[in-house]
Amino acid sequence: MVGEVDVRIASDPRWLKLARTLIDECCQIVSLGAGPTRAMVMAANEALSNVMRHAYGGDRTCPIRIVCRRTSGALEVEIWDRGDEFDPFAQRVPPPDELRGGGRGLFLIRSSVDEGEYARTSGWNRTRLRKRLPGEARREALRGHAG
Amino acid sequence: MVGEVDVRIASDPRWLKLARTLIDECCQIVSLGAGPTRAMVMAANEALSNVMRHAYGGDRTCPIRIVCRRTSGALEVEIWDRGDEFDPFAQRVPPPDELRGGGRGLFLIRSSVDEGEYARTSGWNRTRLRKRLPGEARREALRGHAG
Amino acid sequence: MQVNIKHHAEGAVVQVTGDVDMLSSPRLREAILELAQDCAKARIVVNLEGVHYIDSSGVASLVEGLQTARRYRTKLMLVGLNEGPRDVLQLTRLLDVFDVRASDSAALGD
Amino acid sequence: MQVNIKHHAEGAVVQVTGDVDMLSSPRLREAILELAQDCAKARIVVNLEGVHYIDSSGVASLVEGLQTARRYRTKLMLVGLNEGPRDVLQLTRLLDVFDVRASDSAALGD
Ligand SMILES: Nc1ncnc2c1ncn2[C@@H]1O[C@H](COP(=O)(O)OP(=O)(O)O)[C@@H](O)[C@H]1O
Ligand SMILES: Nc1ncnc2c1ncn2[C@@H]1O[C@H](COP(=O)(O)OP(=O)(O)O)[C@@H](O)[C@H]1O
Repeated sequence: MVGEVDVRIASDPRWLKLARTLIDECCQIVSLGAGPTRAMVMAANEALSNVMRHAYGGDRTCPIRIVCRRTSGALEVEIWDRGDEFDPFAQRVPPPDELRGGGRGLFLIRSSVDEGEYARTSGWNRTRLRKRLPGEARREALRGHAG
Repeated sequence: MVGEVDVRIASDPRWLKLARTLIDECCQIVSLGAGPTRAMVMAANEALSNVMRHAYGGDRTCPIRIVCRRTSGALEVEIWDRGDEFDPFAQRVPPPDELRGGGRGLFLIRSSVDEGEYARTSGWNRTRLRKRLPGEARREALRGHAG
Repeated sequence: MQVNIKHHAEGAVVQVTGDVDMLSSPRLREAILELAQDCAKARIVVNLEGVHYIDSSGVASLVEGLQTARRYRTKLMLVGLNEGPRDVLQLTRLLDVFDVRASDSAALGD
Repeated sequence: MQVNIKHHAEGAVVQVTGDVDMLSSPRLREAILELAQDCAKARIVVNLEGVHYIDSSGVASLVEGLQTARRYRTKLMLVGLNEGPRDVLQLTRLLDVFDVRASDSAALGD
């Protein structure tokens, strides 16, 4: 993966499948493996759904930016939105074993990624999701051959 | 398709598959149909390959922008690059039935799209590829239900 | 996502195909709730063989279906869990909450 | 894209899987040219069953393979054309230029 892919969509749930397909493709480019790929796609989808539903309250016309890149040893997906400040990694997440209707998104995000990071920069929320590359792909990445 | 999807990548052929997947997904969102979808994916892939090979001479680090949107009655894919001015629709395209090595890209682009359009704007080449939506999807689009 | 309902003497099979996400899950939810509230149905089998992705809103739809079914004394069962959906139910500790069966006929049969 | 070569008494089968584009076609080109220049091979069968996308650089690789094969008096045949590859060869008026066969055995057999 040379450089990064930087995608801008509107906050319409009709784009979710395209976003998943895109992130899945990036996972394949860096040979992330099937399980970690499913986890990354899940985390990003939940973060995007939360932006559409909560940060933008269902307004389908607001801006979302998705950036995927390989850092040394990890695949990183960033999700940007202009909603109110909200750190998905700083919330109290209730245990997931109750039979309640919703409330599983943040839990899934946090249990699917290896590292999460939040920042507020010039009116945008930036949520970073990271999955470590598996040993082999990682060594290749360091030698500069992978892709 | 609400609004548009706007994607920025570097001019590295490793991104071609992702670009095809993305455009294929957009074709599905607007129910373009299998044949026209293959045609649009082919045209966009050839245009992108030409940008990587000719406009940027193989340099893998130059900027490319891809925008997909639905206009009334058509799916439109734009490919932007910062190479020298080059209008792919203004070239003499030799007949394709000779047994020569290359030289089929421009022909494929022009025979796959319903409409092509080129513009030079502030240092960028903007190549527009259009496929008309089929009757049904088109009527739905006009009623505002499609997607 | 497509939802297809087949009616049998023993109950109804809800065949789901495609991704279940925030866009599509309301349709799955509606289909299950309608069947769950139909007292004539003793069993609802949700067949997810054609589903490789389900998000938290899809899981919430299944949970709501299960609760409604219990209220109406209907059995709700899951069939055909692919790896993706299985992962999510496992992570959210719901795999043991649902009655997971090997096939439609196994679910309709006992 | 994967290229897999199987050697038979009658010739070699080049099994291609995945998309053939500007990134991958040089490997296909190399594999075909190497076989085409091997005078011991009477036939080269390029099996494209596993290919759903081939771009103009892939088509150019096949054309170059065909020309080299002719020079070395080797037959080059295509097998397993899916709709995508068929479209491209049709559009570029190469469908009749290539010897397209129904199967590996049909290509190796006559
Ligand atoms: N991006 C966001 N912006 C603002 N609030 C959010 C965001 N994501 C989540 N929340 C808040 O956190 C709560 C829990 O989110 P989550 O675990 O995803 O479950 P659910 O979305 O089903 O409520 C939400 O109900 C919402 O109040
Ligand atoms: N984006 C571009 N920028 C500059 N020159 C181009 C571009 N696309 C095509 N060309 C020129 O047009 C020629 C024909 O292109 P094409 O039909 O795609 O065949 P090929 O790429 O195999 O040569 C190229 O060889 C190149 O000289």
